[in-house]
Amino acid sequence: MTAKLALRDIVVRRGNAEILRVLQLDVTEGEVLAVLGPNGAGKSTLLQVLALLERPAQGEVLFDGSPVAGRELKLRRQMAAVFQESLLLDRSVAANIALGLSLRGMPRGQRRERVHYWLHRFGVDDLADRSGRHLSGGEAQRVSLARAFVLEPSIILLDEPFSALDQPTRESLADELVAVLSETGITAVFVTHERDEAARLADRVAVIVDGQVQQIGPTAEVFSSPADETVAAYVGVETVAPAKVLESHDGLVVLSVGYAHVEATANGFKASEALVCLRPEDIVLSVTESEIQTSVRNRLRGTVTGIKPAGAEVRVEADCGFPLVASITRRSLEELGIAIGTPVTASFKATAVHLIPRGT
Amino acid sequence: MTAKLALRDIVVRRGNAEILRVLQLDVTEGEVLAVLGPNGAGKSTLLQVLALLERPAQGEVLFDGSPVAGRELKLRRQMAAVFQESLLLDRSVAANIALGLSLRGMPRGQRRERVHYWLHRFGVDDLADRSGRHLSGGEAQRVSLARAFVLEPSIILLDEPFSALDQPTRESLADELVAVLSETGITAVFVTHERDEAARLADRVAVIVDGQVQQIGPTAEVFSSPADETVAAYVGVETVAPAKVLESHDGLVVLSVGYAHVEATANGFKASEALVCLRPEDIVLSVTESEIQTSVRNRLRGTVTGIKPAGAEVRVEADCGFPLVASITRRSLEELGIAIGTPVTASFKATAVHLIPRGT
Amino acid sequence: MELIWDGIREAFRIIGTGDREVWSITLRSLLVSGSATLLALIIGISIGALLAFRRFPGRNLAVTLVNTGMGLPPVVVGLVVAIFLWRSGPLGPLGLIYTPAAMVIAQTIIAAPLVTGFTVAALGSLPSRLRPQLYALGASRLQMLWLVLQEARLPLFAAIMAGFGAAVSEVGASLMVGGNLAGETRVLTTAVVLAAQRGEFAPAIALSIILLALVFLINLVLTGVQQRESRS
Amino acid sequence: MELIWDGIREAFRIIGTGDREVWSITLRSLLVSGSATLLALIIGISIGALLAFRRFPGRNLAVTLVNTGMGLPPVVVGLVVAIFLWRSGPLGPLGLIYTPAAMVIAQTIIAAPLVTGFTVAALGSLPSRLRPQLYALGASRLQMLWLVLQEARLPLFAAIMAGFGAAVSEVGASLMVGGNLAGETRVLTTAVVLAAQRGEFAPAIALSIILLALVFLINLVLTGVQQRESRS
Amino acid sequence: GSDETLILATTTSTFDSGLLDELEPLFEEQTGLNLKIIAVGTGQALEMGRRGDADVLVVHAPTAEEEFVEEGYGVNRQLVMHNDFVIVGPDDDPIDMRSAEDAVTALLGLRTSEMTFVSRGDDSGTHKRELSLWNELGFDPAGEDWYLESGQGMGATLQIANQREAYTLTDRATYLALKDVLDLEILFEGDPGLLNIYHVMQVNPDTSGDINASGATAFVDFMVAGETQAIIAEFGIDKFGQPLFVPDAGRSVAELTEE
Ligand SMILES: Nc1ncnc2c1ncn2[C@@H]1O[C@H](COP(=O)(O)OP(=O)(O)OP(=O)(O)O)[C@@H](O)[C@H]1O
Ligand SMILES: Nc1ncnc2c1ncn2[C@@H]1O[C@H](COP(=O)(O)OP(=O)(O)OP(=O)(O)O)[C@@H](O)[C@H]1O
Ligand SMILES: [Mg+2]
Ligand SMILES: [Mg+2]
Repeated sequence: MTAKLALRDIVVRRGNAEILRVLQLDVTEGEVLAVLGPNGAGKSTLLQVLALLERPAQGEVLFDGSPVAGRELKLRRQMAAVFQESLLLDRSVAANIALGLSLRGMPRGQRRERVHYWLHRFGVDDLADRSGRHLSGGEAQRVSLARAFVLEPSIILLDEPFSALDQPTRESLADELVAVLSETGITAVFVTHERDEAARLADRVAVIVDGQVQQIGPTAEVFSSPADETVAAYVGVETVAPAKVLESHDGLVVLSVGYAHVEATANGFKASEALVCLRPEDIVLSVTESEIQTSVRNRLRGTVTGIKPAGAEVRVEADCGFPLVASITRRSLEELGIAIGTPVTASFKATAVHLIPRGT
Repeated sequence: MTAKLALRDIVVRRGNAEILRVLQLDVTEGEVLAVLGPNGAGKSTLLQVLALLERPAQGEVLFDGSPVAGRELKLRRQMAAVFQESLLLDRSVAANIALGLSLRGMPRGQRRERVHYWLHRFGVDDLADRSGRHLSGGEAQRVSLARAFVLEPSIILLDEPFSALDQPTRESLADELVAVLSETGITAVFVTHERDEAARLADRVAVIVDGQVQQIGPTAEVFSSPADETVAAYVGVETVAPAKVLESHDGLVVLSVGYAHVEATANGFKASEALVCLRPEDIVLSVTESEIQTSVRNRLRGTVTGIKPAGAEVRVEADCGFPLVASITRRSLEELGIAIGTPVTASFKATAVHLIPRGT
Repeated sequence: MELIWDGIREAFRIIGTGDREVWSITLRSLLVSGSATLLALIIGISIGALLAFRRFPGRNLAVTLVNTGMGLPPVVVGLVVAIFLWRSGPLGPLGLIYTPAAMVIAQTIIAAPLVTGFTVAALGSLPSRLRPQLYALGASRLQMLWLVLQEARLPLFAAIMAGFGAAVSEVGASLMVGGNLAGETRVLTTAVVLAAQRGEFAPAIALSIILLALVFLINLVLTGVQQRESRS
Repeated sequence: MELIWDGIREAFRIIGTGDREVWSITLRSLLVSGSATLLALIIGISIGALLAFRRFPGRNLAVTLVNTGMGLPPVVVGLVVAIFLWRSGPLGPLGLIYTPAAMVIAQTIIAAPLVTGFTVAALGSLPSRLRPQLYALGASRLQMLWLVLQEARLPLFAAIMAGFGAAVSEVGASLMVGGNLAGETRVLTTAVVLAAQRGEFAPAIALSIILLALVFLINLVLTGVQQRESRS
Repeated sequence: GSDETLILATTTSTFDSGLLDELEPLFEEQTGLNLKIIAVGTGQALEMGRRGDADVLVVHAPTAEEEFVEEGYGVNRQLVMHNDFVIVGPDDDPIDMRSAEDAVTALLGLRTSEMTFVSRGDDSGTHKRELSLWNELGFDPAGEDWYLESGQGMGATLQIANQREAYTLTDRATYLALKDVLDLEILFEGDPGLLNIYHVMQVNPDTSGDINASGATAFVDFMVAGETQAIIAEFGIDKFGQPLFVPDAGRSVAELTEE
């Protein structure tokens, strides 16, 4: 399959400085790609290139497999991009949201309905008649998101879309986004500094450092085996594993992960596939099987495959049907006598399992 | 003690809309106050009033106990405020950072050293000669933070200061901030949407909803007993308890929390007092004592004091020497037969304990 | 001082009695300077947008030339345009000298640098990322221009008024290329000069007042339009 | 066309031979219009900042009046100023009529609305939160103004040039209140008019070229200053 | 000189000839006064006199001047010099004005042929003289299609006539000054009714307190002084090969018209 959007041998310069160099980047139709990386890495610049707004000094951008040169306007109208700053126009919020539609010549009557739908979806109904210039930071960000989503584009490019939102909104919007993206099959690329958001939303993650793509791959892969320390610093180290839902009842979901079964709290979860995420500090290791009753619902037997010191703690990698990482204190390591090859039981609560729904 | 900054009976209007009403708010000298709340709640407006930039339609602002009217400039020069947007001037980054100092008439030679120090501290040394207009979002935010900190003011007001920073920087800056604030005894008020940041940095937390202060109090108090559901939605529910360090060795810290002792990984922790934070999903409840060896270092006995359904999960409140909250599945609740009054053991790993150092 | 009062009284008398000649001179002023302003807007906004948005070698020089253009003395413009339009001049065969068209040309040259200057000022201080954001929402080049012009509508409004003001208030060029011919190319300013030369100060002031009232009225009308626009 | 070539040749001849009279007329133009521009800047920037930053009842009317002011015909300004300054006028005893001071007054009135208009345009499109942010960093009112003016330096630079351009290129008012007295109040524009009236077109064009060269030079110098400023 | 100033209001045509530029330093040297020559329209010059904004006038509109004196605004009016008006037009002279016997027949030819004629239409001395000629013909050309009113000074009016290949009435001095850039030829001259007579007069010091009466008297005296009159007689010869003005001090208007 040809990529929806692809970069070949791109170089972007500002003055004499080379700020972005991408040998190859393919964004597949329907996928969600998260871009992570330190400040000033070139993430926003990458997005500008993908949005056909910055013509690179060198290299080619391909849309559906063919070079974009000369048809930028037509192609741009199939996309929508939201910048890091919300650049709203000095007109009403409703007019701001309707902007892209009227640029595409949609008649006023038709616009109204769409605009209202998206006003509502981003929780800014009340602001419809207010000026785009007098909004709070978060309100402005919502409006600028609505302004892009209302276009129902086939590609959407978002630059730190949730940075100014309050946490509950951020979470519910992330949920919505997951729903919208999977409903519509929109191709999406978004820049974020929030690992959770990336893990939750993205099919693939690209980590950019110093103007270069340091690692790109499926979310689980990047998160669980970062290519190097720099990447690790930006994605964190977590256990992330693909899983299939086996059954789901009483608010509990049972999943098969690798050779193991894992129970998790459902919390409205409905998909048939998922990524299972576990924080290292949520996993308890024990060397003997216990029979007592606790609120721990998952007990997986396995073998220690690696031990890495990490500050005051130690990260223990174990294969328990799938690879997982637990962080324990040095003293526990000694007391339990854990070494590579030691058989261990990894326990974690169903509530500690974070599920990320996956596609169809 | 009179408050450093105080609001009395403040009302702020925009057009006909009342967007902020504060009966009383005292910011004590040397304290760090975090302001949380939904988008559009009036947090930024509150900060503007505290920064003496917005004259309220009604009410009084007190500085060191006396009304500010007429001496705004003098008082403003004892403060520094960083806005939500980084409004950098069209001059070099170094000149931007030196701005406040030159406004105060500091000679060029003296300025240079200070500017360089803060450039370095915010990791923007390399940008010193670049124009303030051509920075990435995160770079701009760092510069605008440096521009305020270089003033070494007695009060600092920060509006979502870390929203555009990458996560490692955010964390290291938060650490730095803790250090700077406790070193210098600066009074600080900051707006944030990140609960962790608030918990980590603030002595007190104010939650603003709909233009009104919904709850204000010591961080631990607000986080562990939110006044109502709205507040709870914004602060999250965690166990947050004040603790004293008893001993510290081998990368482990032992603390006394209420009547209990808790072990935590040190990770560079050095203070003598702390807030102990525990996520509900990190706490395992069991009804019988186990003797087996696991990597769990904390086992506290106590009694269940409350049970609250929360989505697919249940939040169980227990008094184990100090009040804590665990989230478990409904099925575990049934299987374990937990009810109010049930004696339980709460276990959690030392690595799961998040310590927030507290100053003297 | 008395003269000014006399002039004001005279102005009201003229307006009240609806003096046909004054009326036709006013209309001519409006038509000539209105056309010139329109042309100046087209030229000024195009060049202004170019200078505000594009970086190219020679841009600084171009800006300096525009600024210099704001100092073009009407008499000089008049003289040069006349030299071109005189029968002996390269454009003589067009027969434009001493016609309203010639005045439109001269006034356009006078007004265009001002409009350009205001356009550069207005568009230059918009946030630099606004344009890419508009493109990102699907704007074509022209739509982008239209949107940023609306965004900068207040200063652009000043550009229109400065252009019209410069055109309608100018006298040196109109005299030179228009000839101040009664019933053909006499406009308000040239009529004022004539009255002043005749020592008829009160009528001169009356005509000036009518001229200023015209400018003021157009301002009011455009302000009204602009505010209605921004509300919708 | 020939006339223009003759004029250009004449201009070079004059500049080459350093004609003392032309030199003194040029210097006078520079002094009179320079002073007027300075005064217009003080007035225009103050009023402009007020209009750009403050919301008060009657503000719209004030903006409309400023815009109308950009359409003040120099002849009218000249006439009204003359009426005040003539011996028979209220300010007659000051003895200012037919002096450079009178010309400075008239040119200031002509240039000030343009400077005001540009200032409003320049300051009005700065981000609205810039000013509070500057206050928050400890700026006094004056420091804030100074900083935002620097921030808007490009359009303000246009304001200076528009003001100077309007002042130096104007002729109607200078003739009226200055009297075009040789060696006293004759400036470049009035000299051009006189030459043109005397049918001496080549010298008229030569003087025009010198006038434009003056405006261009001042532009260049100010551009240089401004760019040096922005670098430091 | 001294800071005592004397304001002379004069018509543009007098001024544009350059004569006054030549006389100014002489006068200032002789009297120590600072002479300010304000070149304005005839109407404006007289109005400035009425309002006391000028001290002395040099104008060429005899009828209006007499009125001015009668109203009590002007005193010490003296004949200074004269030249004459001529009718100029395109060299091919389609209406054969060259053969006209007097000024009125010359204008009659214009009226019947409806050849374009450019009038100054600015109430200047020249314009007034032109109107009086039409008046003699018993015809009011105002509003005729072929009759253009330029509303401007002589120079501009000549230029318009030139561009339109039209006829116009001009004073000889201005015509000579502009001859090089014009395609117009003198087609009619020499009628005694076409004399262009310049007077100098003092503004009546009784009408306003600010008038520099002694200076004004000195200027009138200067203009009719023999030395000055000699300069006037010579003025223009170097440039045009003929004098532009004929000095007339001590003569009367009646004497002139009789010649
Ligand atoms: N005109 C310029 N000259 C030199 N470097 C520039 C210029 N403009 C931008 N840059 C640099 O390009 C780099 C990439 O910027 P970009 O905005 O893409 O970063 P980013 O990854 O989005 O960062 P952030 O997380 O802070 O938003 C930055 O280091 C920035 O300083
Ligand atoms: N001109 C105005 N007219 C009416 N309401 C206004 C105006 N300006 C601001 N507001 C409203 O005031 C409220 C408070 O704004 P403020 O910027 O203080 O919010 P905030 O708490 O900082 O939000 P955020 O988290 O999004 O930054 C918002 O709802 C905003 O829409
Ligand atoms: Mg960015
Ligand atoms: Mg805010």
